[in-house]
Amino acid sequence: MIDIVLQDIWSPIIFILVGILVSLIAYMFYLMGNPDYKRTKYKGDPFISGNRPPTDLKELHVGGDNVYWGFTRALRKYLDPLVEGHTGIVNDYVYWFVVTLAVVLVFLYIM
Amino acid sequence: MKKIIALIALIVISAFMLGGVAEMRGDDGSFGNPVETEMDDFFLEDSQDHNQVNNVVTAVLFDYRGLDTLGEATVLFSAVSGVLTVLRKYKLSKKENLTKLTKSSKGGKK
Amino acid sequence: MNVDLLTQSPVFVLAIPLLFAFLTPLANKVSKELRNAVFLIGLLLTTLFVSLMAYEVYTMGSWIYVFGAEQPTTGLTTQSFFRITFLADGFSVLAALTIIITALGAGIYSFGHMKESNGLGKFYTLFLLTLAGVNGMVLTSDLFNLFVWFEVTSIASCGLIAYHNDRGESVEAALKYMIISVIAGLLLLFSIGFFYGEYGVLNYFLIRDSMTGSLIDILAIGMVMVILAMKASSVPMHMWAPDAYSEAPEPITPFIAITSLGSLFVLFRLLFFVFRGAVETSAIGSILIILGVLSMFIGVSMALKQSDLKRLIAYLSVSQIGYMMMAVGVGLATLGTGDYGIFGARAMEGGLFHMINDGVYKALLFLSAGGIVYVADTRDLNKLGGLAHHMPYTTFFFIIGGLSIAGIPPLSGFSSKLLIYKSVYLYNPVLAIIALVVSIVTLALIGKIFFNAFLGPDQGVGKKIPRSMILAMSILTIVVVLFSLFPNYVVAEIVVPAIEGLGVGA
Amino acid sequence: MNWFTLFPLIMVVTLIIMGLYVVLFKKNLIKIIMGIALMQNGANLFLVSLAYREGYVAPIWTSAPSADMVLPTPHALTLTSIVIGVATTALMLSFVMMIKKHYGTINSDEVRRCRE
Amino acid sequence: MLYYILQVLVLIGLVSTAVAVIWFKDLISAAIALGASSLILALQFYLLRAPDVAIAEAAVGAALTTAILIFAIKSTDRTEGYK
Amino acid sequence: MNFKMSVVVRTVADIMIIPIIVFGIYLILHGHLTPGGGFQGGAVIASATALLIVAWGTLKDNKDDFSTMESTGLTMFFLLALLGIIMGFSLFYNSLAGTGGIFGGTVSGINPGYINTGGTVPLMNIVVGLEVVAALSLILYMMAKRSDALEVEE
Repeated sequence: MIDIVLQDIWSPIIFILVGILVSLIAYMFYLMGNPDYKRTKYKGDPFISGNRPPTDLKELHVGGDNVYWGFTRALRKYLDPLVEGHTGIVNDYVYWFVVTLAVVLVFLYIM
Repeated sequence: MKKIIALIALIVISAFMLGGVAEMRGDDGSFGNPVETEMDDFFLEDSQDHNQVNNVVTAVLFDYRGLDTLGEATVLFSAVSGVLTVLRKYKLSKKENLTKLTKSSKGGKK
Repeated sequence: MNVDLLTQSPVFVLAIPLLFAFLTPLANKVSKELRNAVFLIGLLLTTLFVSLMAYEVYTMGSWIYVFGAEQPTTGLTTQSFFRITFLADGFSVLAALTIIITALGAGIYSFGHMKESNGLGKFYTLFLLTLAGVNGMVLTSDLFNLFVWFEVTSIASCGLIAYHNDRGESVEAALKYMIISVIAGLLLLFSIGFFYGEYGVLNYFLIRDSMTGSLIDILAIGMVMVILAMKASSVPMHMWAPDAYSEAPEPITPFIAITSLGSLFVLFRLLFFVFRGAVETSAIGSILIILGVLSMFIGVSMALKQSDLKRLIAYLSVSQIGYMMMAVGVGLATLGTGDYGIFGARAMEGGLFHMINDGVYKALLFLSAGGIVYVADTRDLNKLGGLAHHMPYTTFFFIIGGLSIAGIPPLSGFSSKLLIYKSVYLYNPVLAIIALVVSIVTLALIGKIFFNAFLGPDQGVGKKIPRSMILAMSILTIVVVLFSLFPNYVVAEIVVPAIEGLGVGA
Repeated sequence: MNWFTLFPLIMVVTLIIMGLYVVLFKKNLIKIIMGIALMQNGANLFLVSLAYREGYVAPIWTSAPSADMVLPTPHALTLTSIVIGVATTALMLSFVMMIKKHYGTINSDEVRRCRE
Repeated sequence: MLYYILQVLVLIGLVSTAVAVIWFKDLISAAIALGASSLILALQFYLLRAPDVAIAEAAVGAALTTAILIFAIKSTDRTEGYK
Repeated sequence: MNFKMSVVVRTVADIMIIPIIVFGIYLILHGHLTPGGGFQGGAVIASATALLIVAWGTLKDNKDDFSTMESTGLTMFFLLALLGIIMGFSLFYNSLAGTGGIFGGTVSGINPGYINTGGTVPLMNIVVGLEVVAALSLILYMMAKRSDALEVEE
């Protein structure tokens, strides 16, 4: 019914089967090692080099502007002109359209 | 700078268009002298045989290119629906501040 | 009265949404329930006729439908092509399937999402009109008819974008989109005038047979290409897309994306089917590749800077458009050379398979983002957080859609992207590396949305997600999972006939 | 090539370029829509010019002297495009009215809350 | 030939009204000029043997478009108003 | 447009719309014989609406009637097109032409123009005329109404 021979693109069925197999093996290892693990009853605050952890949970969440902050900061020479280019003025939209039209026409004429 | 590039682009496009209209319909034909008229001659002859209509433009509109006319009526219908949608009564809602775009850039030059 | 529904099915794919759009305002005067029923019946009937058309095409082969003729499909002469014709082949079916799956999802979704708004009669009317317009665009094989449906699509989708007329931004986005698409439509009309003046005909088949490659052809082909690339939101003409996608009502956003995909379908149809003989295909192919690479790269770079949820996904969708343009551009550039048999055909398969994948998983992504907006009432990623506590189903749907757009195995995005990488690498390794990098950044951005919106401390929400929204997203998820599990089947049964429909073979 | 006989088509190109100029350089939204209307006029004139055959009559059989008629198809196309033109103009103008209500201005430099 | 020169004159009138549309800072005047331009265009359609199109253009372009333009201008600003 | 014109203008407008509407109906009904048709006639009749709105300030609230008229016209246009399929041909096939009965007369060559010809074409002219009148009047009405009442409605 289902052709699971590796043919044209790739076979997700085999991928999933292998994935299930690997997780079964991993679970087996887990079951073998689990009795040896010693549990303690102590559950304390996380220790972060002497600072008290924040009590308000909302401060723990990183906002959208801060994710990948360093990455965008490092690329600012490339990103800032790009953002500046998106002016939001309708004349500019038409401007890019007309310029692309002219360039494509010249390109097609030369070729 | 932008203005200069835009003007150059306009000039390029107009040059292409002028070249196009100059070359239209080969060298012998120009304005008022179409060469390829097979389709329209067929319409002119067939409109009376097939549709029993004297006005050939109406025959083309409603029979040979009837789907275009349906589309055109649909355009008008959608424009009316759009106008009714945009100009309908509305309440000022809290949605005005849905994003930070609203408060960070309140128009004007950057 | 003997109506052969199978042969007539392409007409009804266009006509059923039109008829029900005309009936919706009348039904709205009677009662709300009748209006909703009319809308739903219209959608389901359209789905039925799309499946009938697909069945007929896949079992009996393609055919041409002539409007206003005594015999719609048989006895074709040159005079038949003076009329408007529809072309029902594998490519039309691929396009129609992509459109109708998304439309079904968006339509069912809007029952739950929009139930508190007023003016819903017009909303459903415009929805069906947009559906009819896109279907007409991809099915027609007549240039002026293409212009008409192009305008129907533009006007109806602009009306939908401006639906929240209490927000200035919606109207602004609609006006910008409207202005640029009306200008594009006028230039399209102008190039149609050139074709008509040169050859005296309007049908694809007759134009294809008489094209010579003169200056007029170059001018008109260039104009049509740029216009349709603009509609498909290719960089550098993409700027309307984030505005329109982010400001449209949430159920409509995938639909605006589908109009983009539809115009991309039309562009490929025209380039392969009509314009191929007239100009150097390698030149057009390289233009497509350049536009595609620009779209991929600039789209994803702009997405890095966004903190607005829907705007971010909009830029991601701009970059996805780039994949298809690049892949099909590679196929076009190698057309006629020996390379086509080696990897050009694979690139085409990848590009077209990516189109149907993209339509579906992008719809899923936009709809789950709409669920976030519905529940949290904000789109700002700085304010969102902890939604996984409240909406486990939406979280799951978002993960499926997000991993698919990022090309993570075993989801459907991976299958098509793998085809694209493999074939494009043989054409030019740099292109494949760029595509890979863009895919990695896409994954990072999906991770950003997931982290910001779903993880983190619970911030509390007011509303629960209605069941119809869950249903719509489940339908799309099932489609994505099916495409993921059987990519070889989909490529062999849907995509390869589409490539044959374009007249280039596998 | 006789440029004098091409004069009508050159005027068509002039109209289209004038419309594009308005859209590119004018900042008033209503003026931009007027520019689009000029482009529509140009496109309509182009189509009807394509239909013209010198010395022929209108394509209507009633009381026509003979069967020498100009081409009918572009007339039908132009009718369609005229109606499409008025529909788009009306929709765009209603958008502009709404924008005036929300933003207090119709200068395109200031109507840019959606950007970046 | 005389017929052709008549067309040329009408076309010159068309383009000059179009220039007026661009030139006028007063939007009502520009709208009226646009209406005049449409009317001249209808005349040119008539000269090009397209009476159907001429009627449509006269009714739509000269009457309806001008009317909705003036309605819109009344609800916004009357002058073009930018530096 | 919250102002009325003077009595003279209003009276002249009231009188003028009659010939305008008659002319529009003539254009619609003779669309298959003489220059004109559904779109032209509809636009001419809608310009009468524009005249009324300019003269009287605004109209009564006829929005629903216009909307019904528009939808009905379009649906009937579609059903007329569907007649081709129902009779066993394809969409937009002119199945009434030359069959006798209403609009079923035949013409050939140069003729004075008989109104009883054309098959579905005159019927389509009429329904399209209905739709265009309603649609354009609705646009004019909405824009005129909103052009003065631009305050925000809570």
